Amino acid sequence: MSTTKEKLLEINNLKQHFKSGRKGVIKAVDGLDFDIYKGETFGLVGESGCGKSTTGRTIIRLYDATDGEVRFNGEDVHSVKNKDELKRFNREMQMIFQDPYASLNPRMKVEDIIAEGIDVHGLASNDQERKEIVVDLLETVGLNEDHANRYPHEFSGGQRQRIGIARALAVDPSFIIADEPISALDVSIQAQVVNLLKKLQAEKGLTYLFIAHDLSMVKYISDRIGVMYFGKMVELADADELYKNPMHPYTQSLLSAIPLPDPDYERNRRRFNYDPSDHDQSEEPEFREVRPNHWVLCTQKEMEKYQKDFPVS
Amino acid sequence: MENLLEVNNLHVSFDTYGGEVKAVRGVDFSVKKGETLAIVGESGSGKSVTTKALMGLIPQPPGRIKEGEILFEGKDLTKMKDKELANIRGKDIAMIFQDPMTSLNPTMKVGNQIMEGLIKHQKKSKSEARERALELLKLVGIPNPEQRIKQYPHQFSGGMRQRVVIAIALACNPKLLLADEPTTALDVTIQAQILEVMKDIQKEMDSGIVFITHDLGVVANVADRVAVMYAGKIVEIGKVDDIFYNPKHPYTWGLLGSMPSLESTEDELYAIPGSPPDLLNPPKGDAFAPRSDHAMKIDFEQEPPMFKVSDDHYAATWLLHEHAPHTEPPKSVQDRMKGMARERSEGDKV
Amino acid sequence: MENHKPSKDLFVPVEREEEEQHEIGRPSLSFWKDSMIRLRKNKAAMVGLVLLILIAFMAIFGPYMNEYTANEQDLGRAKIPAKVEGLGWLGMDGTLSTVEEGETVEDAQADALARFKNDEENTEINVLSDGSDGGQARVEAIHDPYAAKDIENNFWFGTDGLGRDQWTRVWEGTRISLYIALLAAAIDMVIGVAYGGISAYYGGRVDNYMQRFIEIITGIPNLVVVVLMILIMDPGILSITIALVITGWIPMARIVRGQVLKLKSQEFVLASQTLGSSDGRVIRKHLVPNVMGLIIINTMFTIPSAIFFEAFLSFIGLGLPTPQASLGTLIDEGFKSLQIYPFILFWPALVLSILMIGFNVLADGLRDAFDPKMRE
Amino acid sequence: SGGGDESADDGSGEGSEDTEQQEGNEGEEGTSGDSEQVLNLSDTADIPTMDSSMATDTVAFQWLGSTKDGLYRLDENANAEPGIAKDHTMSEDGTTYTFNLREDANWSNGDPVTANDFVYAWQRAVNPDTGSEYGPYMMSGVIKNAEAISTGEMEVSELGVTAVDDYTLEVQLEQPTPYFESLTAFGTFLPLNQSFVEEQGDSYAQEAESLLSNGPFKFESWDQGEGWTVVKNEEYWDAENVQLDEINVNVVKDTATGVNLYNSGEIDRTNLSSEFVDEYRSSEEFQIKDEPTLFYLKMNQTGDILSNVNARKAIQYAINKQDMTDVILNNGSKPSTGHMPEGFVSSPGTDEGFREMNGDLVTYDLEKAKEHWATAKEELGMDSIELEYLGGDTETAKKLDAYIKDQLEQLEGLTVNVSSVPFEVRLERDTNMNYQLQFAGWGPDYIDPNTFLNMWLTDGGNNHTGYASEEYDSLINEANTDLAQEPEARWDNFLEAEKLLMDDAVLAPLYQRSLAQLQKPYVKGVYVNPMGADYTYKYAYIEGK
Amino acid sequence: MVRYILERLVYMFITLLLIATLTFFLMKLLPGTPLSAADKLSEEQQAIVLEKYGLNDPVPVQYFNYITGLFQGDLGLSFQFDNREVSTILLERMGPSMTLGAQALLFGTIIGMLLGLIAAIYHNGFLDYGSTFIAVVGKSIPSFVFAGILQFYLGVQWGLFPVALWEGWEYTVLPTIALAIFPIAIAARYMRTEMLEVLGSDFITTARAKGVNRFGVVFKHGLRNALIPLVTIIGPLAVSLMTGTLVIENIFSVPGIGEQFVKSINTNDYPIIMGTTLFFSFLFILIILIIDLLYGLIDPRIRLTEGD
Ligand SMILES: Nc1ncnc2c1ncn2[C@@H]1O[C@H](COP(=O)(O)OP(=O)(O)OP(=O)(O)O)[C@@H](O)[C@H]1O
Ligand SMILES: Nc1ncnc2c1ncn2[C@@H]1O[C@H](COP(=O)(O)OP(=O)(O)OP(=O)(O)O)[C@@H](O)[C@H]1O
Ligand SMILES: [Mg+2]
Ligand SMILES: [Mg+2]
Repeated sequence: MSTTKEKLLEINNLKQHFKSGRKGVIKAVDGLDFDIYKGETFGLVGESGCGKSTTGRTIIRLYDATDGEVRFNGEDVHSVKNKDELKRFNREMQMIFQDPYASLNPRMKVEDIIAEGIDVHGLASNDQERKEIVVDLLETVGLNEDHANRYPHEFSGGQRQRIGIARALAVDPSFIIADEPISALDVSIQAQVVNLLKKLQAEKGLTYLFIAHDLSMVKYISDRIGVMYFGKMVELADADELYKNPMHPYTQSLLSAIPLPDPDYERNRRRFNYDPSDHDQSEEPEFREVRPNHWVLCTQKEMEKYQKDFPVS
Repeated sequence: MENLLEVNNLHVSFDTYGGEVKAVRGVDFSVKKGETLAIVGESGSGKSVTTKALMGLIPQPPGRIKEGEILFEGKDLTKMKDKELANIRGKDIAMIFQDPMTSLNPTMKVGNQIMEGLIKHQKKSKSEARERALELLKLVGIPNPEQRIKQYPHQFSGGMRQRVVIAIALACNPKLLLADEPTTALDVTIQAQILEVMKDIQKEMDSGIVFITHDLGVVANVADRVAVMYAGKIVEIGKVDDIFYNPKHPYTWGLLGSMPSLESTEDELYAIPGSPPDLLNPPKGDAFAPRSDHAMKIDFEQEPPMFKVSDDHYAATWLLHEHAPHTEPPKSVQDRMKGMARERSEGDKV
Repeated sequence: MENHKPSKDLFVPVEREEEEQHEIGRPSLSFWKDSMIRLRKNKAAMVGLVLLILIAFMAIFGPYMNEYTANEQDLGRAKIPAKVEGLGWLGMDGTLSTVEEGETVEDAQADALARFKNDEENTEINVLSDGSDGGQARVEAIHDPYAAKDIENNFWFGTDGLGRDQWTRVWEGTRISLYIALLAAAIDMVIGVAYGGISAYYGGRVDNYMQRFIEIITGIPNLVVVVLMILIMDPGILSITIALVITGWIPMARIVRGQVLKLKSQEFVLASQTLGSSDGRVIRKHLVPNVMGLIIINTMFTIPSAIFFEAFLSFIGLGLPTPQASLGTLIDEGFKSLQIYPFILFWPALVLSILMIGFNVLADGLRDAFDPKMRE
Repeated sequence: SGGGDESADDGSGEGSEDTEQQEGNEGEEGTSGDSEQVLNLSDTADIPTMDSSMATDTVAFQWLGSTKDGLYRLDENANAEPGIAKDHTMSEDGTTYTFNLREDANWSNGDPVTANDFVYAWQRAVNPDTGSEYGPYMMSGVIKNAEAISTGEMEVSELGVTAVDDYTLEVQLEQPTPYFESLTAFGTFLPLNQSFVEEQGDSYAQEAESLLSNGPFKFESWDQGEGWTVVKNEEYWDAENVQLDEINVNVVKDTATGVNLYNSGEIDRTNLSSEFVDEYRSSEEFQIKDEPTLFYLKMNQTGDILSNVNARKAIQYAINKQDMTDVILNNGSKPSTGHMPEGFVSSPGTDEGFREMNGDLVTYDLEKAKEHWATAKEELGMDSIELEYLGGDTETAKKLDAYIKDQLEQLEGLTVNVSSVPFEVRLERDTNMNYQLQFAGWGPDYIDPNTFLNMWLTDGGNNHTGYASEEYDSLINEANTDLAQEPEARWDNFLEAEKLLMDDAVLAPLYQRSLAQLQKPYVKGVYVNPMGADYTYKYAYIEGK
Repeated sequence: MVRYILERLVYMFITLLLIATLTFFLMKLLPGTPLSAADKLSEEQQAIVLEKYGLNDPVPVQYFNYITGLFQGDLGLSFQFDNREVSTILLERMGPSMTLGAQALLFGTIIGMLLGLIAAIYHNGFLDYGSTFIAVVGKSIPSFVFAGILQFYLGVQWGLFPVALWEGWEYTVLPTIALAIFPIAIAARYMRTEMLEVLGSDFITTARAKGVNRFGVVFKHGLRNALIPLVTIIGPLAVSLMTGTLVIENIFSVPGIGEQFVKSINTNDYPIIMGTTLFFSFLFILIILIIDLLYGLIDPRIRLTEGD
């Protein structure tokens, strides 16, 4: 968690704008700057629609960035044109999709869905081996061999999500963008999956960009967490730090809304609402390091206030 | 209070080339007016199928309701004709679907999709329906509703689509709301907002809600009662406090134990070992037994009946049988329960 | 609830087995094999398949089943109807009949006889109405050309205008038409699907140019090209094949393009792309199977079009050289005498209809079989 | 063959009956009763143009003939009867004709028809700037200087036609042309009203309004593709003999449609394809229209096989033409046995028919065919022979092709490969002589044996068989020059020429076409012409509808 | 959008030019001359006539003249209809063909879609098979047979409609039905296939959960989503219907363009071939453009401009 760590991914001023209607432009991602270090889990949270998925997709080149660059191991992902290079990237970088149904081909059997990466990259020498890998993966994600022969529509939402995870794991990537990989799962499976992700991380030194809504899970799994709001990163800090000292009012609002599995507590919870207009409008906010490794999108004045409120102990 | 909904011995199966998938295998529960029943459980345990069955929306073929009755305000929905059902759907019973990406018509403007039910059931004029749709969009926290109402679903993010789905369901102020993981795709702030909206509507209309979710935090927030499903059956059902503070079924223990708390720092989360049974060939006896730390011989031979714990608290586990050895929940669960109790008292102090 | 009390000794804890045994629910099959299994369970589709096999069988062996050859002419026995021993009740009794009206019975009789070239010996006349009710006299004449022409062997499907055996000609024609059908289907599947798939998948400029190319191909009159082909090629199977190849695939290409445009932004396609799938793979594995239903349906439209296109080619001189025939040309020919010798049209039309119904029912079955969601 | 088949006799019998009937009716002129004098007809094609200089096809000639009178008209027996010309005189040498025109003939706009109208029309037809095809074709070699003018070597004004005065027309011919009278009835020789044509300019004859008529009928409407209506021309010099008020013509291309329209009473006459003949043979309305059109196999003598006369003769004899006309054509067509149609021309002396005089030159005789074939094979030193057969492009032709192939293949070792190609392709192959056997047909352009026989001259415009016989050439040339003024000797030359043509086996005659038709019994007085306009409606009337 | 359309129009222009060029040169390869009495004329005579029409010029010169003519809106003069303006002929002949085509298209697609919808709703039921049967038969009976039967029974035997000819609206009934059988078959099959696919989607379940009845589900939710393939196929179909068919026009004696076109090719009437080709192509390209725009309207997810 120190800055000396090796950067796996550098994102500089990433922008992704969509055209909408005749003239409108949706600035889904509007100038993101952050790095992800090798072997860490970077949690990304934020309001739904704030551009988390878009960020993930742009990183993995599903969209061509409007502006900015994404450097993976020092190479600009978006400038790679060579086919083999691309294929290498694809093995290195994988994505678990948010929508468990739409991301599975309804005409393919689970086995073939999971084995797709294996086939593409020639990771199995024969059918037997392929089948074994698939079964392994299925079990890894809490399904069993029987499921290999079914079609996606025969599965429940959670089961489908696990298929998606197995598919991403199949190519043995070093960096995985997990777009809400667990929100459709039941808690026990969530635990399994998170354990799995962590185990894989420990074993293979995987790096994750973990997009999620479930803040307790995010906190549990992430080393550092970025909070997005309307296409911009508003706060970025180590997980513990963020939860202990949330500075940006949106972060505070987010944390105050986490539901806890405790009926009594829930009955008495109080939420803190965020109103963007409360900000000091006089100045363009900038992303500033308010405390060591704790960045907040704020104006100079706000920064001073935060520094006062959260003194370095 | 009278039961708004009563489900008795519901069995739903799917005929596939592999054989009959027994997705729901005898489910009983009831929902009263103004009450929220949360259903939690294994994914694939039949939660969605159950709620779809309530609406008569099981695709036929391959699915079919094999057995059982669904009484809504005393009338058996399984015996109703599609036409009658269509008049109830969306008006008296509404449903929020699990998958926001595919549950919206990709070629219809979002606004029209919301207005449709209003025009049909409440006989509203187009402009009235539009007003109401805007209101609903605002209610579920979609900024710029005037602009968004004219857009197509693919222009919305997942979470926004989910909110649209919710808005559709809430449109006609249903008496019974079936919410299948309505907030899964939402961030916590919006989720909280939505939950509040649902509660408000519930209060206003005295509606019953069946709320499916994996998020025990949400359960704790919304539920009056909780049903825990496993492999097509309800294995435990009770008041929300019973389930959280006095769970009896080992599967419930497993669930509660798997939740990380904000404080937890252990290297590994607790997870129920093994994988869920294949509903093509559901195991004999207690379906959970192979994964349970507390399985007994009988679990592999006979299906456990619903044992009564208290007036509203039942659990289907042989552990509650008089002959069974006394078993305590695993320590993590106990800790949790204790932790909660402590937190609660601290919270009280604040 | 539970009535009988379980015995107490069952309440002993057992150790959880780490590895549960998996029964293999069903054999591991590929999507295609799986589809075939589903197809086999579809009765209608199987009926269609059986019809097709039957027709294929007849196309191969039918011509050898009697002593006539396809081109053996005998004007003396032209245009006689089908006769099969024992199937007389089906109308296959080898007779022709006509109903004539006249002022008097005699008039009508004379007309009726004249219709069969006054062959009184082999014509049986029944008076239907003698005109005494104030209307016209009506007379039915039944003529037995087999007797008239001393034909001993029966023609199972009758003969055509040149006295050729229709049975042999129809089955030989079926061969050609089956070939055309398969060829057209293959062209559709290979060129059409690939073209449409590539065009839509790559989109943008590629799509733009590929579509303009289609427009040009469609714009140039087919007939001009075909007439030009006549100059450089001898008529026959090869020229038919080429003519079909030139334009046969265009509707399919457009259909596939439309569908792929819709599918290509779906998440499962994106997912495959992130796995590094080559474009070919994405098209083959993800896009094509999801367009399969339409591909099949469209192919079913291509087939009859192709069969009649061949007839048209024959007509303008690029098809099969006379006297070879296909179902299309047989129908073309038979149609001209529809009103008076309907049987010449009937047999090839019947075979073609069965062929079409077979293809279509099978296609529907295939469509369903390729859609895993469809289950009986 | 001597004994004809029943049906063929039937056909011709009925045909001739019809003619008699019509003749009988002629006497009752004017007794049209109270029937509406409207004739409803169909034609298989549009009128491509009503410009008589440009017309090339039968439909155009039909309606030019009905709306215009030339110098002469054809009467019901295909003899010339006065049209605009009252009479004419011919110079001694037979090269100058002086026509006296009637003075009561007017154009439908009231202008008088004058000699200048002919001069203008004929000059226009040969003028290369006009782009006429039939002008040069019909006039070259006939009218003085026509050929040279048409090739641009001479001024148009040099054409051998002059208006002596308004009502006297003098025509100079290249050489005596015995059939010139009948030629003047042909569409290309019809007059044109110069001022009207020039006034209309490019749009002349493009629609009903841009047409003038000087004949029995005039155009009232003309819709491209749909049909046209002509009505009685009150300005016509012989209007009192015209009884029909109106003729409606619809374009109907499909035979079955024609039959259906006929049956539902929309049209009064329709042609039948052979398939329909069986059905309607017994009908009283059934009739057969004989035509002087011949069909035959052309044999290209420049090839290595068909250069052998025995091979060609074998082909001449190998085809059973009687069966072919009876069963396949089934419409009254008759086997042809030479190269002159039956009932087309008759001897100037005895009035005996050409065909009758020359007899059946080539009949079906398989034995003879086989003999010739055997000799041919020996001479050629070949055992198996393949011939390419260029088929016709009509529907019937296809069936005939199959039949002819089968018949020819009775000759041992012969394989015939049929290729049926579109008209233009066939034409091109014919011109380039890129064929071996070819199905071909020819109809007359004027009433004279010459129209059938002069095409086989060495290098004749339509020869394309490689046939070159000095003897034949001299027979024909002599007939057209030295003997032009001696009808009987000339006639003998033609008889001789036909025999030679058959002897040299230049072609294998197949059949003379007839047309099977249905015509409503109330249609009377329609005459059939062997050339030019197919029918004459001038004297037609409706009775007893 | 506007930009896109403009861009497409530019392409249309280029495509048409290419088609004109290609057709022009291909046509020049056609055997024979446009002369109708070529077999009666000697070669010099032919040459003189051809000279008059500029057909003896080198092909590139002819091409240049033609194209420059085109730019001035001059399609030339017909050969078979001497001196008649090609544009006049096209205009006259196009009317009936387009009337019939449009009627058949409208009638055919509506009936066909209904059949397809019924088949999809009652999947594998009696009605499904029935409608499939109609579609199959409609497709496998050649149109000339169908037209002949229609004419004989509805026209001659029962006298319900005029047998043939072109003299008023009632004359369009039979040819319209005969032409419509193909669009009926096509629309029915595509509708059924696509609708079955769509009816299995989640959003249909959502709609049903709203209480939308069967009818509403199919028409309001299913239809638009099932329309893409149909629209795709209808486009070229519309062109082929509206540009006339030889067979139907012949059988019903309709003064349409289809028959004329075939005849022009057979008689080498170059100006008409060119004019008709260009008109057909123009119609085709225009319809494709409309369809591409329709795609976007029908399915908002389809964006053609994307990435280009
Ligand atoms: N159309 C179908 N065909 C076959 N099996 C099906 C079908 N639909 C659902 N099932 C099966 O029914 C079972 C119950 O599914 P259901 O969707 O109700 O699960 P769930 O409890 O909602 O899970 P989740 O929380 O993951 O959404 C699953 O095992 C699934 O495989
Ligand atoms: N293809 C697209 N075209 C136009 N707008 C888009 C597109 N994809 C996303 N957007 C817009 O971009 C914004 C960000 O979307 P994104 O899916 O990244 O949100 P998200 O943070 O992942 O939300 P959620 O948590 O709900 O999934 C939204 O406003 C969405 O409407
Ligand atoms: Mg997202
Ligand atoms: Mg579910």
